[in-house]
This record gives sequence, C-alpha cells and structure tokens, in this order.
Amino acid sequence: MTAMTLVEAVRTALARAMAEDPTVLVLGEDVGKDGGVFRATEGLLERFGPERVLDTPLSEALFVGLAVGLGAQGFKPVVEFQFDGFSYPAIDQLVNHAGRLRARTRGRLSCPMVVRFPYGGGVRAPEHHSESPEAFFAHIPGVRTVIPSSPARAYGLLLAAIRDPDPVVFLEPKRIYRAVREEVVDDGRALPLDRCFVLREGRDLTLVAWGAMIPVALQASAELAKEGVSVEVIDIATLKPLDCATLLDSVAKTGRCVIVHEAPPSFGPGAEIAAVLASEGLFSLLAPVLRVTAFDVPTPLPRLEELFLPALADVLEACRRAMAHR
Amino acid sequence: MTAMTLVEAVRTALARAMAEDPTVLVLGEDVGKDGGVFRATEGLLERFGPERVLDTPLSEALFVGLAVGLGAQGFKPVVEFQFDGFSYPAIDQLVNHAGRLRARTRGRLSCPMVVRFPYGGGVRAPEHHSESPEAFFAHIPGVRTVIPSSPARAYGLLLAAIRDPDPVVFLEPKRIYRAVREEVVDDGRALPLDRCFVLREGRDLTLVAWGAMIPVALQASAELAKEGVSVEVIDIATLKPLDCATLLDSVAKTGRCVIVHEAPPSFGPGAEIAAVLASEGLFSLLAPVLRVTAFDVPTPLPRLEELFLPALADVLEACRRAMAHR
Amino acid sequence: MVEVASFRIERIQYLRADGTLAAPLPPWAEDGEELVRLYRAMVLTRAYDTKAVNLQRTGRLGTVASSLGQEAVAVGTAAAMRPQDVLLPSFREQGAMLYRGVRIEELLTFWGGDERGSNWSGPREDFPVCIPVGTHAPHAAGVATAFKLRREPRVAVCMLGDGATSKGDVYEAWNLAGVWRLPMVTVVNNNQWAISVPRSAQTAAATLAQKAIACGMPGVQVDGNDVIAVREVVGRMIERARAGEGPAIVEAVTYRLSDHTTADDARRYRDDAEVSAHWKEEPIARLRTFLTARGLWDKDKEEQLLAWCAREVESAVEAYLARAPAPATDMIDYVFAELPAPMRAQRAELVRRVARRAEGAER
Amino acid sequence: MVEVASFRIERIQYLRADGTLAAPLPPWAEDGEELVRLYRAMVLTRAYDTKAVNLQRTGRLGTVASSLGQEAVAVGTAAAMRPQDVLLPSFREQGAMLYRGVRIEELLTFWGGDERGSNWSGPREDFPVCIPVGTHAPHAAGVATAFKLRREPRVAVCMLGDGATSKGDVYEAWNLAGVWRLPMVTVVNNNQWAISVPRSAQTAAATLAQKAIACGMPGVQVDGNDVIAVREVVGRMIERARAGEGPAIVEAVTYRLSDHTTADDARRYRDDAEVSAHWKEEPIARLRTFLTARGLWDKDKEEQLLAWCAREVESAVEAYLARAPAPATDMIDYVFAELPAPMRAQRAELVRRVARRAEGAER
Ligand SMILES: Cc1ncc(C[n+]2csc(CCOP(=O)(O)OP(=O)(O)O)c2C)c(N)n1
Ligand SMILES: Cc1ncc(C[n+]2csc(CCOP(=O)(O)OP(=O)(O)O)c2C)c(N)n1
Ligand SMILES: [Mg+2]
Ligand SMILES: [Mg+2]
Repeated sequence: MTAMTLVEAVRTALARAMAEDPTVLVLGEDVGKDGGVFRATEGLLERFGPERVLDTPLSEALFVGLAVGLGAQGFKPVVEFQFDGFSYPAIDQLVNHAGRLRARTRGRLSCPMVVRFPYGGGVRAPEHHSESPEAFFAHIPGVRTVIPSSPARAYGLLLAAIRDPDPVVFLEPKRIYRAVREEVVDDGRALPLDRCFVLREGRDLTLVAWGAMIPVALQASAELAKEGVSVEVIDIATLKPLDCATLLDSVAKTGRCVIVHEAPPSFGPGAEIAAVLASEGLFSLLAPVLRVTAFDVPTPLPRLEELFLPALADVLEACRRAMAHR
Repeated sequence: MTAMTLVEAVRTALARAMAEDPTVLVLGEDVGKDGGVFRATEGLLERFGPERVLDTPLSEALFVGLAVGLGAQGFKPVVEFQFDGFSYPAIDQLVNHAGRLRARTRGRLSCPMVVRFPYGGGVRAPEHHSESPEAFFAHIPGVRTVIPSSPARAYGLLLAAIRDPDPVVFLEPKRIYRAVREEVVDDGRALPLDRCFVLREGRDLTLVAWGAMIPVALQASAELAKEGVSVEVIDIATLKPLDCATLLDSVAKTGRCVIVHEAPPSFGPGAEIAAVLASEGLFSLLAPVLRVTAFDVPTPLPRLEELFLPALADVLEACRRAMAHR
Repeated sequence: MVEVASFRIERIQYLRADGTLAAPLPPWAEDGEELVRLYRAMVLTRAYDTKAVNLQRTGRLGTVASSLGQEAVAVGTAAAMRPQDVLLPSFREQGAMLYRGVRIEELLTFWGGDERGSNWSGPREDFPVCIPVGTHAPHAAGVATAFKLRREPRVAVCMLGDGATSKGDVYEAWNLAGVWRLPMVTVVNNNQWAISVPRSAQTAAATLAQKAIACGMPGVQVDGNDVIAVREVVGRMIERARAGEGPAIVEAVTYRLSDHTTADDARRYRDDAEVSAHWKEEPIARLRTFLTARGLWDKDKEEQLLAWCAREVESAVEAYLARAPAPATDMIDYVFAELPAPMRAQRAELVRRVARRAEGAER
Repeated sequence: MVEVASFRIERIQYLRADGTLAAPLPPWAEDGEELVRLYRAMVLTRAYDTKAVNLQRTGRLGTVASSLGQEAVAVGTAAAMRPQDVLLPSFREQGAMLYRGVRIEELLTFWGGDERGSNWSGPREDFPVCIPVGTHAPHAAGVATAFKLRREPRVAVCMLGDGATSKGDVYEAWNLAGVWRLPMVTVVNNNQWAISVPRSAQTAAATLAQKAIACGMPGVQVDGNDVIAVREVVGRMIERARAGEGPAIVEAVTYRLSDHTTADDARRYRDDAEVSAHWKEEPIARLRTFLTARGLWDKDKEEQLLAWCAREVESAVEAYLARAPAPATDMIDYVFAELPAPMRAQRAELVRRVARRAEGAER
C-alpha cells in the first residue's frame, strides 16, 4: 500500500499489466526514455525493454491503426496520445476500424487496445493542451470511453481497460495528475467497467461529474451539506457505455440532477446524461437538469481559461438553483 | 421555377454561388469531369473551368486544412467529402484550426468554408457509405452544422452556408437526394441559418427530425392525425448552433417530444435536444422525451441495415407511447 | 555542394504484351505447372468478377469493384506469399483473396451486404476487405510489428491503389515500417485511375515506387500485367522482408479496364480509345499466348477451364443466394466480446423493432 | 530491368563551423550590410529566447520553445522571403516572425496566454504559431493555391520540424503542392530531435530532403547553422516557386541546443556531451567570426548590439506585463463574425460567471 498520485497510479497499473501479460505493449511519442511528457510511462522502458515500450515517429493518424494490427495479432497495445488536442486523428480509425473489426468479421478478428491520453484544462498549458474531447470518443460505436477521477480509480480502471478484450479510450484528467496522493494497493485488482461510482450518498440532489470535476463536485457537496442540502455525488467513470441504471436510481431518490463537465455544452457529454433522465427519469425530476460546463467556443489560452472552465462557484450556483425547486 | 431533386438543388445552389461570387471554389475527389459521385457538381467544371472546380488527390486529411489556407486568403472553398464514412479526418482540422482561426487571431484572419458531404443510410451502399456522423461535427466549437431535408431547403441553406463568413459543415441526406422533386426558384434567396423550421404545426406532440428522417416524420404526423393526434413537425436544419427557442416554444405548447435520427443514440445528436428540454423545458413536459434512433453499433451492411435505421413504425410506436401520457 | 544521397527506380518485366519474353525467366517460372496455376487463378478471378458485376446489375448483389485487367497484380501477389503471411487487401483484390483460400461464396456474401462473408474459413488471420482507401496500411504496420516482436518469419502484405498513395496514413505507415524495419510489403496496384482522377493528377512523382525513398526503403516498379514479374518481384521483396531486411514498396503498373465500380460510368471521364488500347496489354491473353507457345496450354484446356470456372462460380452463387439471413441481433452481439450490461436495453429494443416491423409488414 | 527514374540529394554550405568559407559567397552575401542584418536578427532572436525562458522560469510567461542554436534557420528563411509572401510558422520560429515584423511584445502576449498576441500589427496575412505539429502544412498549400489561382507572384513558406515530416497531413500537403505546382516552400527545421525522439528514430530516410522525391519536387539539404546557406537556398527555392516552377523542400540541418520547451528536461534522454559538441557549430559565433575576419564586426559593435537587444526586449517585457487583461467575453465574441442568436444565452451566462467568480473572490 503506497500513497500515489493519479499519474503514479497510471504508471503502476501499466507496469502491473505489462508484468502479468507479456502481450501488453506501450506505444506513443516519447514514452520510452523520456517516460512520457507527464512521466506516466517512466521506468517502463528500463524494466520491460524496447520491445515492450516503443517510441513511435510523430504520426498520430497512424497510432490506432497500428494498434488494430497489433490487436488483431494478439497483442494488447496501450497507445499514448501526448495531449487531448492531438487525439482527433484517432477518430477515423476508431470509427472505421477499431470499433468494428470484431463485428465486421463476426468475431474472426478483434483488436483489444487502450488509447490513453491526458485531457482537460486548468494547467495553464499552451494552445491545444487543455481540451476535453470525451464526447467525440463516447459517440463511437464499439469503443468504450473511460475516465478515472482518483488514483485508486485510475489504477483499477486502467487495469480493467487493458484486460478488456475490446478497444477502450482512456482519458486521464491531467489537472489532477498530481493533485492528491491516495493509498493504492498494487494488487492487480481491477475495478468494473461500464459502472458509475457513487462517491457520496445523498437525498436531495444528484451531482454528476468525472475526471478533474470530481474534486470540484465533492467540494460542492461538502459546501452544500453546510446549507443542509444532501448531495449524492456520482463519478461517471465509464462514460460509454453509460450506466444509466445507477443514474436513474439516484435521481429517482433525489429528484434533482446537476451535471458538471469541462467540455463545451452543445452535443457534449452531459447531454446524453440529461437525455437519459428526460426519457427514463422524467417523472422523478423535481427540478430542471442543469449542466455546468465550458462554453461552445475553442478553449481559450490560459489568461481566460479559468472563466471558460466550470468552477466551484458555478456548481454551487447551479445546485442552489436546482434546490430552489421543491 | 423548376421541379428539382435535392441533389439538383445542391448543384443549382453551387452554380448560383459560383456565378455570383468569383471567390467560391469547389474542391474534392471527382468533383470535376465526373461531377461528383452523386453528380452534385455536374456541369460546374464545364461552366466555371478548372480553376474554380478542382479535383484533389485522394487526401481527406488535407481538405479542411487546404480550405483554411484558401479561406484565410479570401476564397470561399466548398469542399466535398465523397461519403460520410470518409469525413472523419476532417475533424482534426475543424477542431484545431477552422473553428478557431478567427478567435485565435482575434479577427485578423478567418476561414469561411463549406464542408459538404452526402450522409446517412438507406441506400444499400457498401460499408462506410451509410453513416450519420453529425454529432461529431456538431460538437465542434466555431463550426456550424447544417442539414437540409428538402430540395428548397437544400438550395436556400447551402446558399446561406456558402455566404456565411465562418465554417459550415453541410450534410446532405443521400437517401433523399432523388426521392422527390419540388419547385425551387433559383433566385439566389438564402434561408436563414441557426433556425429550425416548423414544417407542420400541431398541438399534442413535437416531432423533431432532420435530413432523411423528415419525410418519415411527416408521414408519421399524417398517420397520427388519423388517430386524432396533432403533431408539430420540426426540421432542425441547423443542428449547431441549435435554435432552442423554437424547440422550447413548441414543446411548451405540445408537452411531448419525440426525436428521430439515424445516428447511434449514445452521445448522439438527439441527446442535446433532449437535454435542452430537460433543463429549460422540463415543466412543460407531460411525457418522457423519446429518441427513435439507430443503435450503438457500427452501421451494419445492407442486409441488416433496415433494422438498424429507424422507420415509420418505430416513430409511430414512440409517438403513441408519448401520447399515452396525458 | 555535396551529393549526400542518390536513388534509382527500376522497372521489371518478363512477359511483353505480345506474350514474348523480355528477359530470362526466373527459376520458379520454368515450372510450367506453376505458370498454369497462375493462369487458372487469373481466369477464375475474371469469371468471378464478370459474374459479380452481373449479379449487381440484376439486383442480387451490392456495388462491386471489378478487377478486370488487373488480375495479374492480385494473383501474382498472392502467389508470392506464404500461407502464414497476412494479406491486407483493398476492395479490388478479390483475385488475391481467392488465391489465398477465401471462397467465392464468402466474397459474394460480403458484397451482398452480409458481414458473415468476412468470417471466412480460409486464411483466418487475413484482414477483411478495406473500403476506406488506404486506412489498412497502418493495420499492416501493426501486423508486421507483431511478427517482428514475436520473431516470426512472416510478412504483412498490404495491397492498395494509386489513389491510396496520396493518403497521409499510408505514408505514416510506410515511414514507420521503414524506421522499424518491419516485415511489410506494400503492393501498389497502379491501375492509373482513382475513380475519375488519373494517375497524373494524383501526384507529380514520376513513379509511385519512388515514394519508398521518402521512407528509406526500396521501391520497385513492375509491369503489373505481367504476372511473372509481379510474382517474382513481390516474392523477392517478401522474402527480403522475411529475412529481416525490412519493408518495400512494389508498384505494379496495370490498367483498370472496368468502370471504377458498378456504381460508376467511366465513359464520363475517360476515352474508350484509351481503354481499347489497354486491352492489348491485359494479363490473361498475354500469359495464354506464352503458355500456348510453350506447349503448356491449348484450346481444350481453355474450354475445360472456362467450364470449370463457370461451375465454380455458379455453385457459389447458388449457395450465396440460398443462405438464410442472419438474425438482426447479430448487429449487436458481435460488437463486443460480451454484451455490456448498459446495452441490454438496446438489444431488447432491437428485438422489439424486429417484431414491430414484421407486424407492420403483415398488415 | 530498366531504370525509370533517378534522383540525387545535395547539401549546401558556405560557412563552415569555424567561420571560414566552404564555397564562394553568393552575390547578395558580398553585401556586408546584408550579412550584418542577418547577424543582428539572430542575436536579437537569442536575446528574446533567453528572456522568454527566464520569464517562464519566474512564472511570468507560459511554456515556451526556445530556438537556441537554430536562429540561422528562422532568420535565413525570413530574410529570403519578400514582405508579400506568407509565413506559416511552427512554434519555434520566433526568429522568422520577428524578422518579418511581429513585435516581441506580441510574441510575449501570445506565449503569455493571450490570443491578442496573434493579432499582430506586422505581417497581417502571416499565419499564427501552429502548435499541433505539421497541421499548418495544409494551410500553406491553401495559401499557395490562392496565390496561384490569383496569379500573384507570392509564395507560401511553411516551417516545420524533423518530427513533423512523419506526419501524414504534411505529406498530403506536399503531394498536393507537387501535383498542383504550388508556390509553396517548406523549410524543414531539422534540429535532430522531436522532444526525446532522435532524428534516426523518426524515419529511415537518409535525408529529410529526399521526402520531396515522393511528391515530385526538388529537395535540398543545407547546413542550417549557416545563415548564408539557408538564406541562399531557401531564397532560390522561393524565387523558383514565385516564377511558377513549383514547390520545394529545404532541409536545414541544425541542432536544438535547448530543452524541447521549458516544460522539458532534455538531460533525461540525451547526453550533455552531444549538446556540447554541437555548441561548436552554432550559427551566431560562426557568422561573427566570419564578419570579424572581413572587418565587418568588432567588439564595440557587439557590445552595442547586445545593449540594444537588451533594451528592445526589456521594453517589450514591460509593455507586455503592463497590458490590461482582455475582457472574458472576447472568448465568445471572436469565434464567429457575428454572435449567432442561439449563443446569446451562453454569452449572458459567461457574464454572470465573471460576476459570480468576482464575488467569490471578494468573500
Ligand atoms: C478514404 C476514402 N476516400 C474516398 C473513398 C471513395 N473512393 C473509393 S475508391 C476511390 C478511388 C481509389 O483509387 P485507387 O486507390 O487508385 O484504387 P482503385 O479504385 O483504382 O483500385 C475513392 C476515392 C474511399 N473509399 N475512401
Ligand atoms: C500533432 C502533435 N503531436 C504531438 C505534439 C507534442 N509535441 C510538441 S512538439 C513535438 C515534437 C516536434 O518535433 P519537431 O517537429 O522536430 O519540432 P521541434 O520541436 O524539434 O522544433 C511534439 C511531439 C504536438 N504539438 N502536435
Ligand atoms: Mg487506382
Ligand atoms: Mg525537431
């Protein structure tokens, strides 16, 4: 049992997966000697050698396709895209190949893989280094989208993603890569995919978030507790396929839901959650389903970024607005 | 005034735009002599010459970037992607450049362009030729997503898209390219962007659709009228930015909403519409907001495609289910 | 000013268009049976293509891309491969797929719009047809990386067209193959057209083979209507790759005698005269002339072969047409190894949709 | 076997690392003032870079990418351009941007995290810094297409790194430039590293210049630490393109003496010894030696120049730091030419968010 940051937990899970399964490979830009720009793969080259940890040329359009070939041949490639803003070339291969190789060949071939990358804002990084593109990935059939929000969940979910026989996109909230340390037991125990986690139970309002918005959500729930509002905090964890049952159960109890995410709102990830409530949870709803998000504009450079991203004050405001409906 | 098919209306709008504005260019694969695989650009090469109608090499990752350069230099490129399934490489440049050149330079440079392509299923085409990727495009900041559903709207909206000073993704429902003829006046009158069209007024239920699902929605409304149900049919037309006001007004009146689209449901285009209702229209809702869509799986080959796509029976079923809530 | 690098591109031909020899045959081609095998495979491919186009025209098959006139590229390539190699074909390489053991019935099933066609009994590790142009080049790089990492003497063979050489992902795959010295051979089936775009509008490069120079690997041009040259040169490059000497590109120069697909009308953009001229170079007649001159072939054999091909194709068509449709739920059940719990509701909805439509149809 | 094409790649150098001449100077370089101008520009670039790194270290600037040791590539390229040409820089070409008239204050504003920095007063048609590697090559092709269609004697100059040459979109843009004969010159700033990935792991191609062969255009290698060679060869290619003779690639071989960016620690992956060795080849000392030998430069001039650079940079820093922040609503107001009606609500929410946060801060 060691106190780890989220990025250390990622690294620990990678090492564990590589140690237990010789078919697991790590690929990407600067994942070798450099250990990845965030050091998520630090030490892996030394430990597993250059045939398990492969620095690629600078060719993002290639990565997922390369993984399709490797996956079809029985490897489990874990591909790192360096930043969110450089992940878009992945979409073509994910939609057209990774997500359908199994279906297309009726099971003859498949391509397990994990596509991981740091995402999200709040680190005052240059352009294209602070994006939240999860909605693009979550709309792709045949592909899972998973986002951890704590060291322990990073460890458990990444292990699960690597062991899963199908493609998983794994987004790591870079803003909290090193924000906190948490005890993580490196026992090889995976967490379940396709399930949301209820981090805190509550009666009055369901606060839904993921990634770096989870600490904000937890803080909000603590604040609201002082006002006598009992908030249930749900970490989505697996965005797609979405665990609607947990969400609906929660809202059936609370009657109110506020969704927090860093991505722009329109056709964004929160829309699906709201849509599920509007169809299957409508009659539990006492208050409008509110989304606290960024805006439908390109992520601004750091000077204005803080106002682009949702923060505690905005979450509190939305929760109070929801609570105004009795 | 001529009776035109939708694809003829597209062609007529292209010709009109090219005639009235010498900076309008048409680019893409096989748009020249061949006139485009659907003949949307037929005759343009002969009329406007090879400096206005340019056959490109087979390089989709290039197209939008090429248009960014042309747009920044004062041209208005209209780029054709041959099919929906080959449009994904556009996303990188749309997100990272086209949608932000103006914002990034605070107005110094901009890049008007139209990215058009045939989309959707129902024509028994080979793999990758029957996809509905509109949600990917609609999530991109700084970019409009527009979808016509009739010859007249194709004409008016495409003209508007070309005249618009910012990037527009224009998806053309190939299934109804030649389904009907409609009188279209080639008078250069554009239709407004950023506005939904109420095609049919109704009191009991709002049926929302776009593209090739509009004829299905209209048919459903006719069927339901026979059952005494008064259906308001809304053609979304501009998916992003979404005209929430028209939607909310309608649902304020009807209290019920069914959304029909060909794309997979999860994190799909219908989610945003449902989400808007769940937040701003909640207290008008008498019934769950239902989505009638494809499934979260890759578009199957033609033999199973019909069951993948929503059809009249499914729309009717959903509408009746919504009407069961009084 | 110092010269720091220099390169040359060669073109290889054995069999001239008139069926005479341009160069001494490679040793393997002295075996008459081997040549006859290539010939038969090309003729079968043409018979299949002809039938497929026909089935499409009569509404019993979806859009198909004929390989008329290009049979030597597909057959020569497949013949150069070993069974343990992996083929990654584009949508026009049925000749190679058939040669490697995919059955005609399976091809028809796929092009008839049924995924079961790609779950073939033959070369289980071969990739399915790739329809988005060139997107399978990265897969080939991945397969080749797997071989290299496992130290298996196997080669990934990627087939793509002249148009595909303009694609960035193809270039990225080639560049990786070069720098990782992957056992990956790409056969560029240069049929001179990408739908309506002629080779000359695709790139200013004098040859497509020279694209290899950008990626630090050998590039060779062969007469793609000469099945002996294709088999020989592709084979040489495959064995070189197998020996750990890295990837290569073979540009096979041929000509698309057919429309692009059954959805295309090539007369819109190219002259009949051009097509007729190229009929004089097509690979089957050329090899037949040669075989006949060598005493390896005659009219009788030709008739027997054509009859055999017709039977093969016909019985495959029958089997294809007779096959019961797949259950609709297959579209969901094969997406993931196991149905994710959140998708159960969708599966149930699909089952209801099937029932609903059936009901609707009854009424 | 016939040879169907052959190619050679040359490398050009005028000024050796020790400041002596390797070849007779091109005519323009006989003009001492011109050489001094290049020298001054390189020194100013280095002064700017040094300051920028410093500002970052002290928390007054965001991540920046120094061009230490690569100044000749940027300055030589910009000097070879005409004002009406359009520069499309990567994130490490501040030397070229400054030379073309972007102000230091504007650069700082951008790297300080404020979009107003890219709305510069100087070369209004030049593109902003491109951070996603190589994605501006397609833009350059677009700009060049615009020039060609309007028959303007202008050239689009794209600058990118060795790592960028592995990108498919770069290749696609080059291939298009080749076949459309676009007035587009790409300067590959080969500083031998892409973060931690050395040039040798980027591609098996012996030179990066030879990537041009794949696209049917000339490729030349120059000593990128020799500003005379860069200015001369890039200039030749630009004028060639201007004259309608099509695109070219110039590979400028230099070395990244600094960390990749201020967020990087290069000692993790490369030897100090390698870096020290390359310090002997850096472009500024080399030209200074040459100028001094020619009697064009001396200690006094050097001191004056350094003092001037310091003042330029300092006053720019002051202006940068003093600038009032932009209103938050700028993030919405500049996205579209006109705010779309459906976005008014979001703008209002942003205004409320600003107020809410201010409130929160007060409490
Ligand atoms: C990525 C992509 N873009 C466009 C298409 C549409 N399309 C199908 S085949 C083709 C031309 C392909 O030309 P080439 O690579 O020469 O192969 P050929 O058809 O000649 O065998 C095009 C543009 C596609 N299938 N994939
Ligand atoms: C598309 C993309 N992928 C990854 C990155 C992260 N990144 C920034 S610079 C860089 C290396 C670039 O190397 P090179 O092209 O040689 O330019 P240099 O930094 O050496 O000037 C990488 C991988 C990026 N900016 N863009
Ligand atoms: Mg071709
Ligand atoms: Mg570099």
